[in-house]
Amino acid sequence: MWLVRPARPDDLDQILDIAGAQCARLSSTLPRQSEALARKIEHSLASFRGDTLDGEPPRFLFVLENTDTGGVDGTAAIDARAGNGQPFYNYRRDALIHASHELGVSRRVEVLYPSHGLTDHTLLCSFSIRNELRDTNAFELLSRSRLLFIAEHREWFSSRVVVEIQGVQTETGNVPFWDSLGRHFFNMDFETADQYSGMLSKTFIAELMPPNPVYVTLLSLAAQKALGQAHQLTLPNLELLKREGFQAGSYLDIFDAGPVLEARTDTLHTVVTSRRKTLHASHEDSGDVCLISAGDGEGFRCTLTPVAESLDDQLKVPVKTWQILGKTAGDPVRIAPL
Amino acid sequence: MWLVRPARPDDLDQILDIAGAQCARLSSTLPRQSEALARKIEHSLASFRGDTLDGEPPRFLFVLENTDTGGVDGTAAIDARAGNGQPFYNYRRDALIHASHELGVSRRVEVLYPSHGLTDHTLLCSFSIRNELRDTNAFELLSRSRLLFIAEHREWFSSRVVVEIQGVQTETGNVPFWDSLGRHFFNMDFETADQYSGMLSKTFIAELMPPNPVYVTLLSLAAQKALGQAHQLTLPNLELLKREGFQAGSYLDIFDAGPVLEARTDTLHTVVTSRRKTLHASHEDSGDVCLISAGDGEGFRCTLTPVAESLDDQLKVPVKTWQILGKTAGDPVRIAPL
Amino acid sequence: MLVIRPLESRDLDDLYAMAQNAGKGLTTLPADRDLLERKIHLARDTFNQRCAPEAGLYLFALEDITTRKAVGISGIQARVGLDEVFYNYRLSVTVNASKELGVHVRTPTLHLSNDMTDTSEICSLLLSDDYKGGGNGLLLSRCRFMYLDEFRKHFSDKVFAEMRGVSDSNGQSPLWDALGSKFFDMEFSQADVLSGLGNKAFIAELMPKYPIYLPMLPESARAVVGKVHNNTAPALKMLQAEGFNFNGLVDIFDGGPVVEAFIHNIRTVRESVNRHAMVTRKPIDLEVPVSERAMVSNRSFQDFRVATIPMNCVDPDTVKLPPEVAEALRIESGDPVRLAPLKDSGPWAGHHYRERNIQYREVR
Amino acid sequence: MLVIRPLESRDLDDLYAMAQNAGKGLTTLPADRDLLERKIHLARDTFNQRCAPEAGLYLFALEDITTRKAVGISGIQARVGLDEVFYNYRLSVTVNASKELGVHVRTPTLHLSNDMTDTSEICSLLLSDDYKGGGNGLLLSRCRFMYLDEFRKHFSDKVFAEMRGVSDSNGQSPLWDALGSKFFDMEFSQADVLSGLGNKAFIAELMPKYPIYLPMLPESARAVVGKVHNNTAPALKMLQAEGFNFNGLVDIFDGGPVVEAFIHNIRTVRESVNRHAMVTRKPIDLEVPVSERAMVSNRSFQDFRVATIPMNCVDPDTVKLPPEVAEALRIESGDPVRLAPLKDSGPWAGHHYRERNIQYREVR
Repeated sequence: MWLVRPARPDDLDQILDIAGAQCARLSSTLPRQSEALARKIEHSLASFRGDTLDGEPPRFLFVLENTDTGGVDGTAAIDARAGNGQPFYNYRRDALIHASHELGVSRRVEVLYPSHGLTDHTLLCSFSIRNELRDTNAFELLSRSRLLFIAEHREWFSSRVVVEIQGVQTETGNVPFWDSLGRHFFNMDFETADQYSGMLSKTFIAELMPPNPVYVTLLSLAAQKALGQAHQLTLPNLELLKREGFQAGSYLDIFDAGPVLEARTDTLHTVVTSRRKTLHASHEDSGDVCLISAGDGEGFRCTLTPVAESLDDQLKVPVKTWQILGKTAGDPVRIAPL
Repeated sequence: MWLVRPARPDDLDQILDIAGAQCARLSSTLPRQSEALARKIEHSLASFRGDTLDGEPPRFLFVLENTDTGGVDGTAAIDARAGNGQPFYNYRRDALIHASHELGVSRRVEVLYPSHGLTDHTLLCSFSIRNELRDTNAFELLSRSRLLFIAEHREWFSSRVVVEIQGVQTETGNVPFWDSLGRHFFNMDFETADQYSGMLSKTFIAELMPPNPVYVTLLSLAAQKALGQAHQLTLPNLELLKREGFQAGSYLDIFDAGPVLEARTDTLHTVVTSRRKTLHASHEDSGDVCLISAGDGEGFRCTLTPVAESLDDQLKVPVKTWQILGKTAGDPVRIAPL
Repeated sequence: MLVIRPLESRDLDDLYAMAQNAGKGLTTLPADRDLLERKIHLARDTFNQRCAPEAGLYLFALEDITTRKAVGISGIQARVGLDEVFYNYRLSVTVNASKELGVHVRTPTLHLSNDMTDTSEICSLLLSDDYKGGGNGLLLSRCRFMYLDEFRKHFSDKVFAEMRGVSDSNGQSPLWDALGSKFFDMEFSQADVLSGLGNKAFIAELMPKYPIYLPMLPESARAVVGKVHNNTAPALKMLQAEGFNFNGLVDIFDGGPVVEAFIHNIRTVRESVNRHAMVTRKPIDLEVPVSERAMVSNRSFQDFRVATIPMNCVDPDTVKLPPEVAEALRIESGDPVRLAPLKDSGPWAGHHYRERNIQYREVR
Repeated sequence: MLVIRPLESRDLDDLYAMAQNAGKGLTTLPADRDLLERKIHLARDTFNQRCAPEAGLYLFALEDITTRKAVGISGIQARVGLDEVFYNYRLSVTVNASKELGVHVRTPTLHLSNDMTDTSEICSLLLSDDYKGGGNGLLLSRCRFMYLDEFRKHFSDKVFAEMRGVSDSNGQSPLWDALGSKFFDMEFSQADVLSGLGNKAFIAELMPKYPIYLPMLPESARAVVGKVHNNTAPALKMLQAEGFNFNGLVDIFDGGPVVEAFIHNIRTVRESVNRHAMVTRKPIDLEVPVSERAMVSNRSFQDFRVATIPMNCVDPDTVKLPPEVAEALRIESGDPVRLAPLKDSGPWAGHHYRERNIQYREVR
């Protein structure tokens, strides 16, 4: 069975294995270096306990565990405050209208403004899953388990949640937006910049990013076309997030111009439709499959379960679900339909 | 009784009279010169007929008539497209975060960006009413009649509606935001700039406005305090608009930094709650007072009426309401609660 | 014999013919009769002091005394940007560096600038094809520096010239194609003409206000920023020899460079000397090589005139002038004149001019 | 007798004492022993060619030969902004005009600029109080121009100096109070020190990136943009006499001006001449007034030395040197030396120096 739980120090090698197999963008939030990752796991566990490490805002790292094998097959994270106490960089896409009354000329001029407008919003990040699981319920479990966690620990998070979606990359690994803009200023390839972004303080972005707004019309055509476009690979996740109520606004990733999805925390589908219930036993192993979570902080567990009956505040699920959650009859759980 | 209807050429003198008695900000959309006003009325009538004049987007000018005296006691307008084919200027208030990781310093730096982001949204404007009517139903009638008009002619308008609210002005007539910023660049007093804004093409704004973003921290303290603050006099209107679902976003007026309210057209309270009904007679002159409108384009009329009964699509109102609307039994009308 | 004198109303036809032959690329003197007439009027008002000297347009004609025709023109705009806004791009550098990453990147950047506002511009140089060569171009250009020096109080301390930028044989400008055309819905030539006509509101309305990072433009456009048109290269060389330097500003349309100099540093100014005229009946051969000629001017604001004479006419305190030159300059024996070498040829070799008369005219 | 020579390791104590006495306001030479030691090392590496000449820091000491103590220091940074980003504000003008309304407004505007990147800077001038006067300051400053001229290929064509801006007796800077303090959460002195230590990442992080419109700042701040501290006024005057001009850039913290000159235009460079040394036993009175003295230098990169001698020692082809000067310069009879007047005193009056030796050193 599939279980989502806080990452532990002994997951480190398996997480590195998954991170290494993923495409570039993951690295901006999930380091591929074992030391950095160990520190991240440590910080995450402190966050789950409600502590903070070095005064940094909480960051939560989850793993998807196959309870049959004990193997880790995916990761997902929440940064309680985007930027983690530093500025969170985006471009904000806006338009000016250059018009001459006398000449009867009017032109819409699109501009990318450097922006920190999403700083301190809650950020969903570091989503990775083994390829063979992409079309399974495990995928939805891993992604949405974070929203159940947010619903259960609402006070730890901001009123808005954002997600950066990976932008367009060609089959040869080129990122048109990066090649047209960032490369000139950072003097490195996309992947390097992206990795630095995951490892270092964001000082290097303040130091290297072009300090003024950028005119879209001066970007290469490929870069212009890539603005706000999601990478093909992210479409399943994008669909899932849109069903949750996320929408693309005017913010773009500064490296690849991928869209940044935004939602109000309190109107997220999972937050609105999930319910607290009391755990009871079902002797059948059938019923609609739902997401179920239980446990506070570092005891948080989330899995998929058939629901035999759900009346008032009582929820009947198989006992093996109890075991996975580490809970027993009468314990509170949170349930949401798939 | 009170009637809102399209402005006619013979209203000109009375409109000038009202415009003259109002505080400065009105002038930016309602000219105080008789020629300019005559042209505006002409353009408005063409717009009500569904025609356009000189290829300009539609602009609708309404008056509040006292049917007992025939006198005009207020004006209100809708510009179908803010900017009327030219850029619509605002400041967009945003913040950058200037942070130094090494020094452990972090500072939120507010910036005003010149923006045309609201261009082509629908704009409610030119609202003026005789002072003695400020606390009456006529006030609400005049303001909301525009929303009934929008509900009835939805296809003429954009998906979003905006309203500029007059900003802070001291008792001596000084505008702190203007004095701290605009005055340096336009080299004229606030009222002059405001009047030019109503009379001339907006070329002078493109020519004279500071071309780069402005740091809030460099404004005078009085100007900083005035950002997004509404003038005391506008509070009743502000309240009414908020009840309709308007909210202040990040846009400010470029002259006085008054707030710009925004709403989705389709979620405006009046648009959502108003209903089309068929006119029937009531022999009583009692019942809840409602807004009622009828007529297409230049035949549009809106008034207040007691509603005796409203079942399904039938609406029973006194016959004198029929007369004011110029309608008869069986005609379609639109009704909205006060 | 050729003489420099203020432009006059009767020069309109000659001027129009020259402008027509010059073709495109001379935005300050388009072949537009009305416009040229207005310019002549303005120049007349300037010399006749019917307008403030600081607001004046000083246009000089090169006249062939024998035919009485104007065969060249050159000018000084006392101040630019007084009515209209005067735009340039400043070619600047943005440096981004991260010690942590060992990255150091310099990005050439164009910033919109009005920094030439209120500065004197030398402009409108045009020489009839028949008269090219023989130092006539030098005379037409350099006579202005003598005037600037003589009436320095009417001009700014610094003077500049806008050099025509690179365009191909069809008049297409690589910088315009890559940058201007993305913001202005018109052809380069149209924008250039509109701008030349002094109609610059459209620039304020349509021009990008934020800096342009050059690496985002194609190589063809980057390559021409600050470069002059081939036809203009000799003019640039001449100005550089006078001490003009690229000041970092370029034309907003074609990227041509702006060169500037402090008046007191201009070579013609530094090397000019005062003498008293001595009209002589002794025959003087005026037809000496360019390198042996000096410009000689009267000192009149209203009727400034410049001719050339052999350098060896210059004596320690006086200068010998043949009667026809004195007449062309409208002077008599004893009148003060000013002299400067026509061509830069290193230290003055072998002339009286040299020995005792080097002046330091540094002004602080 | 005083002589200019490269700074040496043994000068650390003298240098530290001078830096301590100088107090605040000298950010390139703070009284920080470690930092000064690093600077001396860098200078030694530069003169000994252990680093690229273009990356070098050329620091010179003024030594009192009798006491062997360093009593002054001055320097040249071959290039700024190579590792760190070098920031200035450019004082520019934004013009907004509407013909329709007859409005024309000029707004002085500060644009963040890195335009001095890769340019040579003269810096770090410091003279012991006991030695002020007598032309020692001139020697300490101007010896650098002789070096720049001699080894021009290692330096940029243009050289600049940052002048200390206005601050009150408590070290408070009006520009900082009105502008910098709104963006940097620290005291002026702290920012100044951080910047002097070469730690400039914080500037990239905290500095406002958009232009600053000066009319939005209080009068007290506007008044000091481009102005120098009273104590620095004499240094500014000296540089202006050398031909340095304000180049439109100011310090980002205190608004002090940047002045610059092309090396070939610097007066010391223009007026310098080459001679062969002729050591003479005839007594020469070295104690002549400043205005009658010339700087004389050897031509060594590694061991550049400059002393002063009376101008009348300069003959048409040679220069007479007393043995102690030759020794101080480490030269012998017949060695080439370079000469330039110590003080600007208009055309050289009454000396051999003058008659045949004015050189035009214009470089294009």
